[in-house]
Amino acid sequence: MDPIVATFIEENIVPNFNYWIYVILMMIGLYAMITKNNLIKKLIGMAIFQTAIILFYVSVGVKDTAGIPIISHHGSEHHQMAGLSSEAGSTKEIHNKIDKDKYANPLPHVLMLTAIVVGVSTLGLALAISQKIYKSFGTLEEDEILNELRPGGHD
Amino acid sequence: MTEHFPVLILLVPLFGALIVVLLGRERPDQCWVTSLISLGISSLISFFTVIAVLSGKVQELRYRMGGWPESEGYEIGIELRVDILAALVVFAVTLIGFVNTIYSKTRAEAEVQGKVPFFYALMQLLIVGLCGIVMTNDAFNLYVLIEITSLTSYALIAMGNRRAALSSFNYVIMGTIGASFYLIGVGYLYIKTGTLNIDDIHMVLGQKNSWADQSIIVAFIFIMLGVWTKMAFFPLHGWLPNAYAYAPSMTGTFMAPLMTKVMVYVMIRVMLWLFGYKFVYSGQYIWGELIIWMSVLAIVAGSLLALARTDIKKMLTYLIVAEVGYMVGGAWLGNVTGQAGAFYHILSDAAMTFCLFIAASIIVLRVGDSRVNAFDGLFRKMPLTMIGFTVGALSMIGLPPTCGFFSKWYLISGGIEAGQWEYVCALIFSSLVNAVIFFRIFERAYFGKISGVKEDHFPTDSDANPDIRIKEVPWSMLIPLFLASGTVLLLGIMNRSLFEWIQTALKMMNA
Amino acid sequence: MKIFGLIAVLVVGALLLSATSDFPDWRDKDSPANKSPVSSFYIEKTEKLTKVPNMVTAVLADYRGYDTMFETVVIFIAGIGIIAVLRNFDGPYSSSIRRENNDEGSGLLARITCSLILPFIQIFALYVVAHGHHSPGGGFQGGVMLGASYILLALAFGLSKAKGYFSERRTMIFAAVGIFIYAGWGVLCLLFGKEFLNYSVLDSLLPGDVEMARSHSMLIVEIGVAFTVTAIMFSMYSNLSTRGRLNKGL
Amino acid sequence: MIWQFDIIILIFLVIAAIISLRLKDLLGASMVFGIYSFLICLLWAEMGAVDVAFTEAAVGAGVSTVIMIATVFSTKRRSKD
Repeated sequence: MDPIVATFIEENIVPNFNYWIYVILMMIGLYAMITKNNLIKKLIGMAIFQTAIILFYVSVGVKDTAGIPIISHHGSEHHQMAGLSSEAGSTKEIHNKIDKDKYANPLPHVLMLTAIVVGVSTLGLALAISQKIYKSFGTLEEDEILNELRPGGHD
Repeated sequence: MTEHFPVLILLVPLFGALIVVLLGRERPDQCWVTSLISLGISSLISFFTVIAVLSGKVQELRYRMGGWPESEGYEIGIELRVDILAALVVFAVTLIGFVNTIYSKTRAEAEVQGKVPFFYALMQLLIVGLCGIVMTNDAFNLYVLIEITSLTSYALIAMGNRRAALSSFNYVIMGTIGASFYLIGVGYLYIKTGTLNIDDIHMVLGQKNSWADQSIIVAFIFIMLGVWTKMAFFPLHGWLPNAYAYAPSMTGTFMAPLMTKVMVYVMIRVMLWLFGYKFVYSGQYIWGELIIWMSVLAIVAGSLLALARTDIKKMLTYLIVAEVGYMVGGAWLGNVTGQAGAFYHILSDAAMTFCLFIAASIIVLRVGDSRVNAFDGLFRKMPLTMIGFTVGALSMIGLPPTCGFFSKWYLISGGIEAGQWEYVCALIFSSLVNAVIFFRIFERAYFGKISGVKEDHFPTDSDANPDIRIKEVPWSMLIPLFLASGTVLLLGIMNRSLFEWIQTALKMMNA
Repeated sequence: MKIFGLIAVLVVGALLLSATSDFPDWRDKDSPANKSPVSSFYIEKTEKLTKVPNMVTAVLADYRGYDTMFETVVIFIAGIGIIAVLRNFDGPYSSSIRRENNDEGSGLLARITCSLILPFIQIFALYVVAHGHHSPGGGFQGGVMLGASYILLALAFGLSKAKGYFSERRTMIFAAVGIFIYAGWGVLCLLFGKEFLNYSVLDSLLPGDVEMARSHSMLIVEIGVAFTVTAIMFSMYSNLSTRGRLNKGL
Repeated sequence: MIWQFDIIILIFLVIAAIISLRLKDLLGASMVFGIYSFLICLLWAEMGAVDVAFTEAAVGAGVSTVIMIATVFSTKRRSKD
């Protein structure tokens, strides 16, 4: 790639690209949830919608200088005696001040673990409800279900 | 001991739910007893919490989960915060849960055969979620608890017939959109402030004076949209009527009074604690005026839609939509009277909706017909039930000494104080419509036979041998009804002192 | 409906995009979220206060342990909710496993492969649960893997075989016991006179000092999470794949 | 933290999301959804969120896809849109 193009992308596109894509994914999911006719399709849209939000949160916690949010006991200087002196290594590391720029922000990760769990729970329950709907209506298409309800329904 | 009350209110029903699941489906009676005891203990504790907060020794209970102290002025862990407003709502939630458990005794086995323990477990977890929502002081924890209440209510509604399953599916879609919008709003606040504690967010926003930031405004809009979806504010109400009308009766009776009201409470708290008076009511943004008009629309549309229904439960659900309009409008009036009126209406609306739903469920159960002509001659056939229904209906219309009168009174005086005449007119219009709706029912119930003859194309089988078939229901349904109607009257009688407590708390929040 | 949906989606998207211009840059280490005292506290003090190198585990199970308890409750609700909605008790009751002829699972190759790798999956899952303090992982991930191993068993050998190990009654007991462990551990802290989930008071009960008490307590609550998640994941699969009849797998 | 990698995965994500919503075969749609989950899991691992990536790999690509396929098998495989 041309270095000029690369710098242009790095300076103008990269800073916000994650946020743009998250909005686009969210719009795709929301559109599917509102307009799709098939109930399973709606649920796929719902899952995409939720992962888009998770993508947003995770993007918040990224730092360009940082690695994973786990403090390594076995740094390069302790490599040889890693096996027998992890205790000594950890005490040594405590005395050294931990540089917070070296580790990604852990809080969004924790929040998103919870959000993933909530997402799969909602998905499971919604799939169960759609199976119940299929059992009593014989179809998963919304328009067919509404057609079947029309003659006997109260509204 | 007092300082541990907030967490004990949550833990007792949580353990109750686990025990109920462990008991299994061979012992439905023990499931009932367990949930009765656990919710009873929980409501007792929340009663003592109200006493403790009122007694003035502690203005508000703050409870740090895990005992993590604050660092550099920021909360590290999750904090619970119970002031008088939260304590009152928690007491209402646990009490309605307890009373509804009494009501469920005979209905649970009849309507969800073989799944009784799961019903009781989900019900108690719903109470846990609602209490947690009211007490928590952490924006993300609020999301988790909103999802707990949503998931339990999806499951509880879908336990009904096939219409219930379909409306539950719509509720899943709408509810997920609502909760996710709330989560987006919290994310936007987090990216700007770096904290999740509600007080800390408020403090950081005030320090940097970042009110005018585009992302904060978007965060506010999305949190409001999410909360409105959850509380069925008018254009977003689509999921509510079918879900509550087709749910199993003992589910509808306690979800209709609780879910929307707790979300209204969340809205008031987000407005006053999270964003603060300065941001929400400043004349800089057009939304103040706009939302009042939206609430006027909600009130008018809800009342008219209710008027058009002949199905009694559907009618009540549309009345809830109108009542949500009352409370949103009152909260947005921008003065303490309106806010206090909205808050007082949370309590009184919970009581009267509970009362009306129980009465309606009993009538639908006994008469076997859910249309309005089920009421023909009911004052003679089921006098006790109709007494309870009348109290709830009078409160809905807004006649003294019921609590509905006083809350509407405060809302109207708040509207006059703010000069929002369209809101006042909408409230009076809605009262008139409610009067038409309920006096139509009373007329049928009192002069049943006469009106029954007029509409002979709706022949009801209860006309044939009324005195033999219809009799009063067992005590387990009548006691909840009388407790609910008694609460309606009690809240009305206590209006002066309640209003003062609420007003002092709100004044402190607005300052 | 399509037009309405499109308009709603475009309005939402425009609102969200308009706010992104206002955000700090992606990967900016000085954005308010990344330099706030809260996240600095988590990064700098966690190792000293809890002796857990994986900050995510520490925040999950200690600082925000209250959230995680409700996360476990969410999973539990999903499990019992699916049973409440879908389960059809008319069929054979769970305690009496009736083998049906058509419930044989997959072919020979799949069975042999499965029986070869299953023990490794399960051991790795237990490792993930136990080693969540030092490496990515923890109760939730390990629990999902353990649940997935039973799903694999059901896929290869048929659901009745998997139910022989993990019957419906046992699933419910496991799920409830998991939350019992979590919330009960918090109540234990309450009984020792401190706040709910304040693990530091348990140092008299557990080996090591206050920091190690926190570390061990995190392990215990993670085990509780793993119990619930394992049971519910299997229960979800078995109900959804049989339309709530629990007689025949996929 | 290689931003080129990040951009490529993000573009693939959008493509996967659109394909999984356009497919009329629900089994295929569920599988593409599984691919979507794996891609997003890769993205998170790249952004340093290893725990989230691990969970997404186990839950999103694993259990979610399996229960979705289980539902598709016990209901109907074709969809009208």
